[in-house]
Amino acid sequence: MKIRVKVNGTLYEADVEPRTLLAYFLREELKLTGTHIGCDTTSCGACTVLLDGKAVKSCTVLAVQADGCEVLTVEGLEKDGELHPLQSAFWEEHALHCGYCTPGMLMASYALLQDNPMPTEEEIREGLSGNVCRCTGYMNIVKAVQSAARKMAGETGKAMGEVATSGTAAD
Amino acid sequence: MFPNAFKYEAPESVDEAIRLMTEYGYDGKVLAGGQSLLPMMKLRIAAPAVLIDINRIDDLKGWRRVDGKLRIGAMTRHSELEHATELFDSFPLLSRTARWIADPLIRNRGTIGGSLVHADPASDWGTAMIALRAEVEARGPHGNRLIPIDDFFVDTFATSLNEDELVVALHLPSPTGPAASRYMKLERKAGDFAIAGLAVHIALGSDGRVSDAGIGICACGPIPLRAARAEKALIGQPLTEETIANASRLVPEDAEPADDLRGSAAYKRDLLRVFAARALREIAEELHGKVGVQ
Amino acid sequence: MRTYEGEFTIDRPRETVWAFVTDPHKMGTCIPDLIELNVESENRFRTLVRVGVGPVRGKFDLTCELTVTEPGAAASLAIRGGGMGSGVDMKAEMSLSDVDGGTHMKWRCDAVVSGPIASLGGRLIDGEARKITEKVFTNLKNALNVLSKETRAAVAEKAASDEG
Amino acid sequence: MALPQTELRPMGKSILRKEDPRLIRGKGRYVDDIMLPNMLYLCILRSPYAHARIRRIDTSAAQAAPGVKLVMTGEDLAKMNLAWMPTLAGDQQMVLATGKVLFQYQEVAAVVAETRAQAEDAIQLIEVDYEPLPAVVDPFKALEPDAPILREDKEKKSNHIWHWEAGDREETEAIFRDAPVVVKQDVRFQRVHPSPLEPCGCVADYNSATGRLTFYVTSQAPHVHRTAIAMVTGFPEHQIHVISPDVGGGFGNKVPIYPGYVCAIVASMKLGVPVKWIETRTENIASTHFARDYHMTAEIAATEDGKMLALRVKTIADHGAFDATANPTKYPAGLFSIVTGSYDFKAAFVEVDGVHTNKPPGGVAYRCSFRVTEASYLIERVVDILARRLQMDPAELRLRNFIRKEQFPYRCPTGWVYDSGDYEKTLKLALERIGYDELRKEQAEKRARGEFMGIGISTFTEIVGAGPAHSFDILGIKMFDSAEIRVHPTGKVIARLGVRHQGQGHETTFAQIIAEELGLSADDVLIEEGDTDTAPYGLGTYGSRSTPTAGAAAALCGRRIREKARKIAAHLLEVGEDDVVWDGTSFSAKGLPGRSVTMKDVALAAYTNVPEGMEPGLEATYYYNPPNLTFPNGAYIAVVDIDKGTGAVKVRRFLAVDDCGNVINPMIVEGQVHGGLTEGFAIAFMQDIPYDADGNCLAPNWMDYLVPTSLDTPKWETDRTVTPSPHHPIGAKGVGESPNVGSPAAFVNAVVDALSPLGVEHIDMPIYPWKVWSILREHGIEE
Repeated sequence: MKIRVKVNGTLYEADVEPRTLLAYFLREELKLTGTHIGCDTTSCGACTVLLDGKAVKSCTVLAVQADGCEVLTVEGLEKDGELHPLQSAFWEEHALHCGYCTPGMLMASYALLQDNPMPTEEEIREGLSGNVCRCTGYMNIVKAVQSAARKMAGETGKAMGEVATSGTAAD
Repeated sequence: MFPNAFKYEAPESVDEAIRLMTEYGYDGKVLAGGQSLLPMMKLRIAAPAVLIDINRIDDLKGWRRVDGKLRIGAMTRHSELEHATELFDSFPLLSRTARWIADPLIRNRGTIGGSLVHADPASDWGTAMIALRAEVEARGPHGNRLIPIDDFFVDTFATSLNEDELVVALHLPSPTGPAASRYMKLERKAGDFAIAGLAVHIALGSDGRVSDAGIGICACGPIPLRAARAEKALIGQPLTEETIANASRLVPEDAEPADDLRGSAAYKRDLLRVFAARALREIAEELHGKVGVQ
Repeated sequence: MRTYEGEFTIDRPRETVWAFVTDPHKMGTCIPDLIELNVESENRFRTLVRVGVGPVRGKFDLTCELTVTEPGAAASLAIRGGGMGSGVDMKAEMSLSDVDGGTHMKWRCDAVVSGPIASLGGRLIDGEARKITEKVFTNLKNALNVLSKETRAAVAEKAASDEG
Repeated sequence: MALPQTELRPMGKSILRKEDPRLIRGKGRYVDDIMLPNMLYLCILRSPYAHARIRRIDTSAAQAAPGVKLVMTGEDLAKMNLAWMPTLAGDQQMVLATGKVLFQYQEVAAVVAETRAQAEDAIQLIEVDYEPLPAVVDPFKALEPDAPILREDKEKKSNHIWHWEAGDREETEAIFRDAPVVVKQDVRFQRVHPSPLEPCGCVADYNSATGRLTFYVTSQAPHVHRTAIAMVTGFPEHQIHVISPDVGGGFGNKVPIYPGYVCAIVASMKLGVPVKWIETRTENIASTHFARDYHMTAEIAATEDGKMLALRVKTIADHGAFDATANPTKYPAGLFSIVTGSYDFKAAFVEVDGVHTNKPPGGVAYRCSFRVTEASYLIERVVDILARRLQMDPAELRLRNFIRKEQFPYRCPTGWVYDSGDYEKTLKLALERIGYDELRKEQAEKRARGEFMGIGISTFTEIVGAGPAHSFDILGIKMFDSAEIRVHPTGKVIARLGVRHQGQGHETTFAQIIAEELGLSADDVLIEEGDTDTAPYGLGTYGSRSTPTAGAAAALCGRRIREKARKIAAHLLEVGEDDVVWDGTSFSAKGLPGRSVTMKDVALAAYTNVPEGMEPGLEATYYYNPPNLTFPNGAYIAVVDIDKGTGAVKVRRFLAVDDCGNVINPMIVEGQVHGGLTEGFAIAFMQDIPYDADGNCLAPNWMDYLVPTSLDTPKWETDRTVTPSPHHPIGAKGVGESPNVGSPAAFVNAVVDALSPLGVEHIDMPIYPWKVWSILREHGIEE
């Protein structure tokens, strides 16, 4: 089936088998391997991306369902070579060890801050409860999201939404 | 992990969906939010030949009030109901239940209609719909019908829908007086299916006595169940320590739990009793002041 | 292993019931959701059955073998096979006794389900396996009940000729 | 806030991790990210039965399926003599089953196809005719005389694998005979699984033109993998190039060789194209190596006034179908004999018996040093039981029996020589920081009101850093580790090590160690691990051994470079070598103020201006054979509240005071502690892999094998004492696993403490709410 999907601002057209999961489409067709796969039961959230602005587990969405949609992956967070505040916060707060859950955590955190720019610790823990990390024990991930929220609140004119829709190149 | 190969259909109207369901019959499977179906397909314990994806049917999304009832489109996502501030007052159980379903990412995708049709005994929505005395609006080739929720669930993963019928909406009666709700659930970990769960919806009459009591039981039988004895015991009574204790003891009597890895049947029954007492106490406290509750 | 059991009484003579349960052509049709029945010998048949619990849908290929433990009174049916990457092993034991105006049947089934279905279905499988097993015997009872006198006679004749 | 990496003297400072910039951009390169031209995918058919004879396998339909290039069975591998492979424990394991299957989800056949989906489709078309056999699930039943013999291939016709013991039986028995107080408890450490977020997988790429096999694998021990592959396949070792790219967590899971790896290699060699195999989560939990599964019985003999005299331990170890335990060869029960823990026993005797059952093979050291977690949990649990019996405060009993700091180096009754520690100081700090006395007061008040609050202490000792070559080897290879440092002319450094990190931050901490030794900044040092073509031979990263072994190698290798640098500096400063002083950042001439050269100056000179007769260049390699293990330790305290209605346990507080010797990067140490505590918490309250009586795995995925989320996980408090290791070049001890080793006992002790007014002495893990509820209701406690 032919699909047209805008991923990180770039429009892609592809022919996919209906059973192709969005996660595999991103990884194997578009070579965006930042989106990871960690389980087979929709339990881990390593594959979290934004689909039309909502955080979803891309292993449990068909690529054909993304036809006509916009997808944001971890590779789309950086803007003009500059890290997104969440990315820098994850680095500064030591919110990752092996890094495998990190793209999913970043995307879930991104969605969380979009809906709730200044979440409490409990709200962050709830917001990230669909994402498993086996290394960090979550303490520093929570800290990083808080720190990013503070940074983003302090930054004017650098709204979250810009990243998602930037870029217009067609493929 | 990949699902089996299947034919994919994405109708844009309810009629088209029903036509496809009629055409494919047993081979066709409707894809709503997909958060239960797709994992089962990846594990290849479900292998439908045709997927009929109803995500593009706008008519199935959102909610509105119709004839004093709330009509919720089948494709309304869990997260939408979780955050629907305008429903917090009259239908508090919706948000209180939604936040217990799986995790935030799954809630962004999963739908209330899909959850009900899946008919898992641990369905949080099924449990809440029992408490709210919902009706399921199903449409088939020969028109619409309303199925009371008590007639909807037949068995584990089985509903009273015909093969060519699509759930299009839920209808919830509006509460008759001040109402309060609780959803209580114990999980082995966040996002797990319930060990046991309980949905309690109470409305009070002007005399401060219970005018409507709806209690749904989660994960304690082949389908979500109704605590009919406890409901009956509460109607017409004020919420007092005594009526609450009495009703709580009655809740487990309508449960049929099984022993499993999550705990023994006796444990689950007792959880229901504890949840009922906690829920009713909290509800009594919340409604205190709205009407003259002792 | 899971064990299920049950018993029922029907108003048919023991010989009729015995002839029925020991006839693969008859017994085979009591397997629920049967797609295909292939009688390979007088005590062995193969069935293809549709397994469907909600979205879990697949086909199981089952080989059934009947063993007479006590002619006219007790037999066992071993069912083995599987599908969807899973295995099923069942042994159903049936015993018949005469009661007033008919026959009493007691059955007991030991079922072992292996593979992903057993692993995944922790919350659900016990109830489902029980239902399917009970359905076999409900079907058996119903089939016996609807047997007309003529059919019963025909069965008895067939059984007799098979023995010959 | 962490410091920038450009600081000189970075040792002991929280500098930001060098590996993070690529990982937070989604630019890590994990094994599944490797996509080579013409690559095919391999998928494995697994047994639905725990024990069954294979009568026939029909692969014809699979062979004819779309995209399929190869179908392999055990019979095919047998023709190449590859149907079996050696395990790390010296047993043999089937690659693909021949004859019979011995556990559910065992590998039966492999399919290679153009796409993953096609391979998955095709395995469904393979028909296997199984004859089910009775499954042996309980290790005690496996030892009964009439139990079915599982391993027909072995000479010994018994499910018993080995018996192992340590300590002095007679002396221990004698003390027990006369002991005034004896406590005894059966303690089970359930079967768990490391379950890293990235499952196992590989890409085998055989190049028939060069005869080289490049093998990308998510591996904690790439060199061991290369050697093992050479041994299994007979392929020349120098023609095998193992690359372990970014590793998405390991925790012990990625030490062994798995059948999928062998299948991928064989397939690539047969087909001449790259073949990828990535397991699913289900395959990861249900077939790769488990951890723990010890059935232990411990007894302590003590005096009435609380002096612990002797310890006696008997254990049945369930090893599953193949003995694949990842232990040093001489220690089939790992370092379990560290079970005397932090206490000064007069005598101890420990026995372990390994047993085969119809379960997957194992067990690996899951975030612990070879069976230390089992030992630590056991002793810390039983010490609490003794305290209860003696009506003593558990902290007081511990303080009374600790090995005192002046006793170090201390030889324990099972023979280990502990390097250093100050257990009293660590526990006292923990008690003070958590406010122990106030908590006990609060508990008393709550008890009076009928509420259940518990305080649990665990004062564990670890044994890590395997190991001294005289007694530690794997498959005969001594357990040293290595570092190679090359200083380039501009003073930039590349260093390669024989270990392989999986999130521990080696790219940062080893850069800190080397930068410290060379007077550079961590930014000047690039750390590379995981490529067997470039890195010196090493045994890998597990058992908290990286810092004790490779970290030591890095430091000593740096010193070796510094020695040469000193000679070059003397030449540059035009003074004698003895007159050169190193101050940590530069060499200066003694008594000649202002005359100094930096390592960068020396580096340039090493390639441009070496003294007459000196070999140019500035490189060194160091193979470090540790003189002893290191013994990190800690005092952990958990505070829990129990919900009387549901039996749910809430961990209100948890304090971990660790002593891991000198710390290289406090930020990373703290992060490791958080992570390890979370895994310990999961084991105490959630994780188990149960099997039904037919051998079906009842938790083969993350729906039922429970991994905690951010919502489940308690908030951790941490602190530290520092008792350097006297024999380690930088006084470090290793920390990654301590929190997983030490914490389960603290959690369980806290829950038991809460329920102790009911007479409860022990609850087996995982402490599910229903277990607590049952105890409460048995005693008539209800909400």
